[in-house]
This record gives sequence, C-alpha cells and structure tokens, in this order.
Amino acid sequence: MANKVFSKDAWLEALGGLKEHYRVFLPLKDGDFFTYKPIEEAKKIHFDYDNTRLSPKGLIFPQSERMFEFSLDTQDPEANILKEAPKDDSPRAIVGVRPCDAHAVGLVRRNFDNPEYRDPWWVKHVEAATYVGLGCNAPCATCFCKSVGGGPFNEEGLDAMMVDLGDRFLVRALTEKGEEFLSRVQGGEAADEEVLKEARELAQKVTDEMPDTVPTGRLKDLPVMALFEAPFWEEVAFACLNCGTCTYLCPTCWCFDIQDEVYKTEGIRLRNWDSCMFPLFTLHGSGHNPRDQKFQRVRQRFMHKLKYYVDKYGDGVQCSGCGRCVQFCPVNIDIRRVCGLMDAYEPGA
Amino acid sequence: MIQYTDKIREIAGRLLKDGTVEVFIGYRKGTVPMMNEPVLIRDPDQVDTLHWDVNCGLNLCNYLTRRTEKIGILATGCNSRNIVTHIIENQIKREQLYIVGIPCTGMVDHRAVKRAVGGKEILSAEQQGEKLIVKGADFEKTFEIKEILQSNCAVCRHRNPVEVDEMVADPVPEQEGVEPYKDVESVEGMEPRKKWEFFTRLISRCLRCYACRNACPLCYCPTCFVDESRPQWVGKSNDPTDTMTFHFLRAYHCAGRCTDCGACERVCPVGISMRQFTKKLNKDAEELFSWEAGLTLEQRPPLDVYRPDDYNDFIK
Amino acid sequence: MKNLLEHIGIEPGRLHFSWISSAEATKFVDVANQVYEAVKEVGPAQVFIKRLAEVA
Amino acid sequence: MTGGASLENPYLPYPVRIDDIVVETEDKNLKTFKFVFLNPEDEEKFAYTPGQFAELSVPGKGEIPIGIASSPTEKGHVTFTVNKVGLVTTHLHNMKEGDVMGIRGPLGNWYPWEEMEGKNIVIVGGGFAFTTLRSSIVYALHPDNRPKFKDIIVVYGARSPGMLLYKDELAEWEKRDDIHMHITVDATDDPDWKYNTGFVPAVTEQKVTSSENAIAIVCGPPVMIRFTQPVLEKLGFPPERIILSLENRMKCGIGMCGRCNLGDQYVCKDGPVFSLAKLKNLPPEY
Repeated sequence: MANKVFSKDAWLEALGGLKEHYRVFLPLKDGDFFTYKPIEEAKKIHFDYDNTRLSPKGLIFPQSERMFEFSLDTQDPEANILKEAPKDDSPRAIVGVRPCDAHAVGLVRRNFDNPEYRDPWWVKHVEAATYVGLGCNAPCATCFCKSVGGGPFNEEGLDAMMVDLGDRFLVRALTEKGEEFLSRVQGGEAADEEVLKEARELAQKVTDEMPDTVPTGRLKDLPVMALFEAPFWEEVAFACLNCGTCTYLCPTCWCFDIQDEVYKTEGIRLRNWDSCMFPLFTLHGSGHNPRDQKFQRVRQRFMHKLKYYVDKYGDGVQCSGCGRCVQFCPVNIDIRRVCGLMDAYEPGA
Repeated sequence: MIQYTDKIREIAGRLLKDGTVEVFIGYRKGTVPMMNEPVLIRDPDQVDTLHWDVNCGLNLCNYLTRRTEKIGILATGCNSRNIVTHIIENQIKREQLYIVGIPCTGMVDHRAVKRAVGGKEILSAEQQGEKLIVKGADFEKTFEIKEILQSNCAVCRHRNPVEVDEMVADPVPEQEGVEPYKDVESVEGMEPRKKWEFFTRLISRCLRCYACRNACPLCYCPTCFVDESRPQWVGKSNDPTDTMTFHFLRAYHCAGRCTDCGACERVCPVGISMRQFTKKLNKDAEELFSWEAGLTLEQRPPLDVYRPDDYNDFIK
Repeated sequence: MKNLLEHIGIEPGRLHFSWISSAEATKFVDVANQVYEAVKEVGPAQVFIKRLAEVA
Repeated sequence: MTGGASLENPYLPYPVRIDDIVVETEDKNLKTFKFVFLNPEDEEKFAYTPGQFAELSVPGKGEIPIGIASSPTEKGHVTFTVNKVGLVTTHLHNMKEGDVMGIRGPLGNWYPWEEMEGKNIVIVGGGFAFTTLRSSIVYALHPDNRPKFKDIIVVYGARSPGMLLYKDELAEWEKRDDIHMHITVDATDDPDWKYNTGFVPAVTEQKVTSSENAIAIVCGPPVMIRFTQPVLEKLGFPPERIILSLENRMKCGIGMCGRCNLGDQYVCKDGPVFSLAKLKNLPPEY
C-alpha cells in the first residue's frame, strides 16, 4: 500500500485540489467546537481538534433523511405510490476521522447491513465514502477506545490514516479506496523507512501510555436477566434528564423514527434520529409503555450497548470509547462508571 | 466551597438520621471537570458523597416532580424560586420539603472557561475561594470566578433563596446595578428581518435533543406538545421551521414562570443561548406586570389571574 | 405571545387580538377590515412557513 | 463483513388497491381490508406464512404493523383486520374501496409449522388479536395441510357476541368435524347465544383436556395471555410448547430502528412469535 509524506501546508493544498474527484468533508471550527463540513466552507483548516462535537455518523446517517417521495394529487396516476428520494452518492472523502469514529462504523454495520436486510441508504452512503483517519497523538482523559477494542491508532474502518509528525503528515493507504484516494492527492513524497519507523514508534508509544480503564471482560458471561434486574439502575438513572444528548452525539447509536410529512399534495417519508431516552420511543397505540420509567430507559441504553449487543453479535460492545457522552452528558452520567458497575456485578451477592 | 460542602453533609446527615426527611437531593462531585452530578441520598452514611462548588448549575427542582417522600433539597436563589413555582403550580407540597438554602454567588460558565484556554482539554478545575484553578496537559490558568460566571448568574438579582427551612451560611449581598436585559434590548432595536435572522442563526445548530426542555423544572407536562401525534403540532425532523416552532413554543410555555436559572443553556450540547427567548418574556413580565417568578408563595402568577388593570394594549 | 412573536421577527401588524362579543357584529366587521388592511400592508409572510421538511 | 442480502429496498411498500372492506364488529372499530397488488408479480414476492405481519403504509400518514389475517392458501389478495386506535388506523378506516396505498412485508417470523406437524394444535385467541390465528386455521384446514396435523382445538373469546371477528367463518368451522371450536364471550344477554360464556382462560381450562403431543399458540390482549399461561402450564404444556405472539411499538419492521427489543431480540424481526421458554430468559419489556 502507498505511503506519502506531506508538509502540513502541502497537505492542506492537496485536499483543496481533490474537488473534482471527491466531495471532501473535514472537521471545521464552528463556534466553540468542530463540526464535519464541506471543505468549501473552510476559512481555515487545522487538524488540532480533540474530536468533533458530533460524530461523523451524520454524514452517512443524517439526523433527518428523505426516504421516499409521493404525490397525493388525485389527478396523478402515480398518486400514493412511493418513489425513492434522489440521493447524491458520488464519492466523498471524510478526512480527519478519529479512529474511534471509524471503529464505530464497523459496529453499526452489523445493524444496517446484515444477512437478512440491507439498509439501502446507509449502505450506499458508506460505499461512497472514503474514510481518511487521523491518529490520536494525545488521547483525551475521557477517551477509552483502548478498553473497547480500538485504540488511538486503530486502523479498523479506515481507508487511509494520517499521522501527525509535527511539521508533516504521513498518509498511509490501508484499503483499495485509500489507495485510490492517495493516488488522486497531488504532491507529497513517498515515505522512506525512517518516517514510517517514526510513525510506528509514535503510535506504539501513545497506545502503550494510554490507560486501559474500563473493564468489559465479564459482560459476555453475566446472565442477561441478572444484569437487567441488578439493583444499581435506579441510582444510575437518578440524575438523567432523558434528553437525547448521549444518543445523538454517539457514533454507534443508530435508532431512528419514520415519519410522513405532507405539504399541499406533495408528501415525503423521512427518517429522523430517535432516542431510547424518549418515552415516546416505545409507547404503544393502546397507551401502554413497556419502558415507562426513566430508569428503564436508561437501563435500555446501557444494556443495549454493553450486554444485548455483546450477546447478539458475540463480539465487542456497542461503544467505540470516544467519550462524547462522558464529556457532554449534561448531568454527568458516565458510561465508564456504569460499565464498571455492570462488569463487576455479582448476581445474588 | 469546602465550608458549604461540610455544612451540607452535616445538615443532610442530621435530617436523614432524625427522620425529618426520607431522601436528600444534592450533588456529588463529577467525573469530569466542571460537571457535578445530581444525586439522591437515602442513607445518612452516604452523606460524604455530597459536594458543593461553582459547578452546581443544574436545577434540582427538576427532580421533585411526582415524588411522594419527605424530601430534603438544596436550593440557591433561582432553585428556590422554582420550588416556589412548583408549589404554586401544585407539583409538590411545601410540607413535603425541607429546603436547605444556599447563598449563591454564581456558577461557572464551563464554555467560557474552555474558550479562555483556547479550546484545549481541561484535566482539572478546582475552586479555591474566589478563584478557579484550571489545569491541562501543558497549561495552568487561574480565573477570578466573577469573571467567568454563567451569563444568567452575572445579572442575577436574587442570589439568596426566597423560601428556606435552614441556611448553610449567612446571606450574601445582592448584586446592585445589574442590567439584566441589555441583550434583549439590543434585539428589540432590530428590524423584523434582522430579528428573524438573529434567532434563525441562534438555533441553527439545534439537534432537537430536548436537553433544554428536560433540564427545565417548568417542563413537567406528561406529554410535551412536540411529542403529541394527534394532532401533530410540530414536525419531528431538524427542519429549521419545526426547530423554530419548538424553541418559540417551549419559551412561551415558560412565560411568567422562568427564574432565569440558566439550566437550559448550561446543558445544551451545542451551546445555544435559548435564554434569548425566555428573557424577552421575563422582561415583559417585569415591565408589564411588575412580576418576577417565584419570589413569593402569596401571589398568583400574572398569567394565572385576571385583574381589571392588566396590560391589554395588544387587544383591539 | 404577540410580543415574543414580534421579538423573533414576525412583523408587527401580522398578529392581531380582539375581544368581540357575538352581539358585536359591527365591531367584528371593523376589526376584520382593520386586520385585512394591516396584513395587506405588511405583505405576504416570508418567514416561519413550514413546507416539506428541508432535510437531507 | 458485508451482508448477503440483496440491495432491494426493504422500506419500499408494494402498491396495493383496497378491493373490499368489511366491518367486523358492532362497535365498528374493527374492519377487514382486502388488498389486491397493483403489480401482480408483487404477490409472489409477498410470500408469507401464518403468524407473520406486514406494515400497512398510508402515504402521508405513516405505517402501522398489522398481522396478516389471510392464509397463503387464499390466492389473489391479502387481508388485514385493523383496529381503529391511532393516527394511521383512523385514516385507514376512512379510506374507501379502490383507494391506493402500500404494504411492506411479509415481516417477522411465524408459528412453528414444521414443529407442529404430527401434533395436536391448541389455538387460544382473544379479541382482535385473532387475525393471525384466523390465517393459521384457514391454512391448517386446507386439504393440502390438514393431514399434517392431528386434532385442532380452538378457544376464541371476545367481550360480546357482536365483538367476535369473522362470524360467518366461525359458524362454518363450528359445523366441521375436523376442528373443535370453543367460542366464548365474556358476557351476553342474548337469549339465542348458543356457545360458551366466560373468560378465555377458564374456557381453556374446561375444554382443553390434555397437553399430550400438543402445541399451544396463544394470541390476545396481555391480560388474557397472563391468565392463560398458568392454565396451560397446569395442563402440562412445557414452556417450549407454549407459543406466544407479541406486539411492541415498531417502525422499521426489519430489526434496524431499535425500539421493539426484548433484550437482544427484536419483536419485529426475531419475533413476533416467541416460545414461553424463550421469553422467560428475556427482559419482559412488552
């Protein structure tokens, strides 16, 4: 696989030159934080963010997305027949993705792309995307990717990886898509063994120094009903506001709602992010709600990520350790602590 | 705020032990800097988890609704005004509460601090008296707390609780000469189109996560208007008109009830200043009805009662 | 309500309140005419109009 | 890891026309809709097994998951019996013959037909949940299928005689000797009522005498299920042979939108049919 080294200025210039091949998205400063935006909106590009406030999942799975369009005009012979909404699935490059967010794509794929059903929008949007990662030289105190199967230089889910070497970026292709991306980038020089070694050693050092703080090893073997009935859920949930911050910021939360909207005789069916924190999420037409209580909804979120997912797929947890929910939960409900409670739980003790 | 913390623990322990209250609602120290977690304590042996500092900016009144026990609760000026509002609106009974009053000199604006250190990761933020000492991997910075207050606290005129059973310390002097509505006035001076642009830009990042609504003690309806499906008042996507409808109506439901506690802004994951909506209503309530919410149990709120001399210039 | 709507940029003259008894036919006509004239002067609404959701 | 399924859009409904509407109950809240596919080849694609459901799609209003009431042995149409409760169902009740809408499916799993071969089948149903049980009875009574099963015993109850679904068919089944019908109503003042009176669990206890070589399939309101379950267990049905059909709020119907789960199982995709044995190890969030 190809490797290239760019001076930082040359790299920024090269990204600007990709427009005819890709729609390029990258983290841009947006007020107090960073958000993935098209490169055309960039006033200044700097790769010095911890991470974006929202994960890049919205580029693949937008908060609101048109699924179908239809006419309700009785004169229209095609009235009431749903047509797929047109989409732009031309190639796009998502540049500067932190490894946790790329790892999340693989975790979410199991939901949207499985042997029985494939979600056409998610699948096509992912196929159109080239993920160019940025290794983390300085993981945050709230990061715990290493505890959940990833790491600050984890390559899973990435097509290419940038390594920040101070005044230069080493960019390594990891997949065919990444190879193609790198072939389209102008400038840079082939990386020599010395640079590669420098990058390897940096990755190794950062990974080794990152603490592995969140235990997940026992989750798989603990009985599901024991965890479900564990005594700590009321206490964990007390402060929860039942807002959607954790789920909306999360790179691995995929739940959605489907809604129809009509204006005059035109209609659309769209899907919107939804959240297990909202009571409406599970409310039956009869008025019965299986998760009527706040603690039940909080329990669902953690059990889904840390137990149901583990049981369903037999591999990994539904969390990539990005730490967004830890940092931005308005009431400081910390998944690291909850995971610790679950993992250490002794049924009947 | 070590003296407040010690005193809070002492009071909570006493109340739980002597049976004055069955539960005590306060804060525990958070797992990340500038974040404390509301906590409910039943056992007097757990009072040492209670904590107080300048990062207790949520509104604990939120946790009272639909509780049936005898409750001990911490209350700053604004929190106590929300408790009063809760009592007036029959959400809790006065007899159910033991209110532990906190003379408050304001909460720290965690976003302002983060901004002031250039957006760098903050590893610790410790309060030492009037100062906040903030440390990161490669920096240390000391702030005067009064320079980094939440914007609602900076213009607060009711720092001392209005309804208490016991105070943790002597009242603090109220701020004189604050101009609480300067920002509202600057919007009032705009042309309609500019105002629309101002508010459109203000909420453009909104995710409809409803943290603002849910952090607000005034929002306790069993089903919120945004969740109703029959009729569906507002669309559920992130369409800008629907988002504006949500913010406009959410604010409107707070008319004459908002204490400007700032919880809505504090919790917003994308930093929207939604107090720009509610403050206009507060200003009108004050100018047209001489009303500030939650100052007394003795008077019904202006939107609750009719008086022949009510402001009615808008009716033709 | 009127103040807040006007505060967020709905033009004065677009929203009207009146208290009219079912017996006050003349007042109703007068108010309707006033509203019509006032709204006509403001012109068609440009903002706060929901069409199909503007989403991805 | 790429899925093996094709990239056909699982959210796209087949367009259908309402061919016939029958008001089933005296309160007029239950109607049976007979749909014909606009494109005949869609009927082949919509190959289903009794116990499955589909999303009825009313453009502009939304979708609603409803059990399939027709049997795959009935060709040329599919039928659904719909209770008027919410936004979509209310709108559906106002629609007319000839109107065009959509059906998406078939979705979910089905009653364990292979396992039931060579066994007695006990069908217990209550209220408007009788729909997929109607599908099952029609399917099992079909001459191609009837020899596969031993005795078929049905207990079906409603609040009152006027609230029973499929009254004509019930009367026909009553006359047959290859199916044992036990129809019951909670109460009635109709002097001509010739069947049972009493709640479904009690009638089940009376009429179902043996669990030997039998599988019970149960579909009804939660309260009926709660009280029928111990009756069946008392009769000696092991939890593996008590089969329940569940409902939860659903949107996607294909296990993606995340709301209908019981633990790691989605009611829409891994259900709606579960054995009691399986449910005992899942969080009871239904």
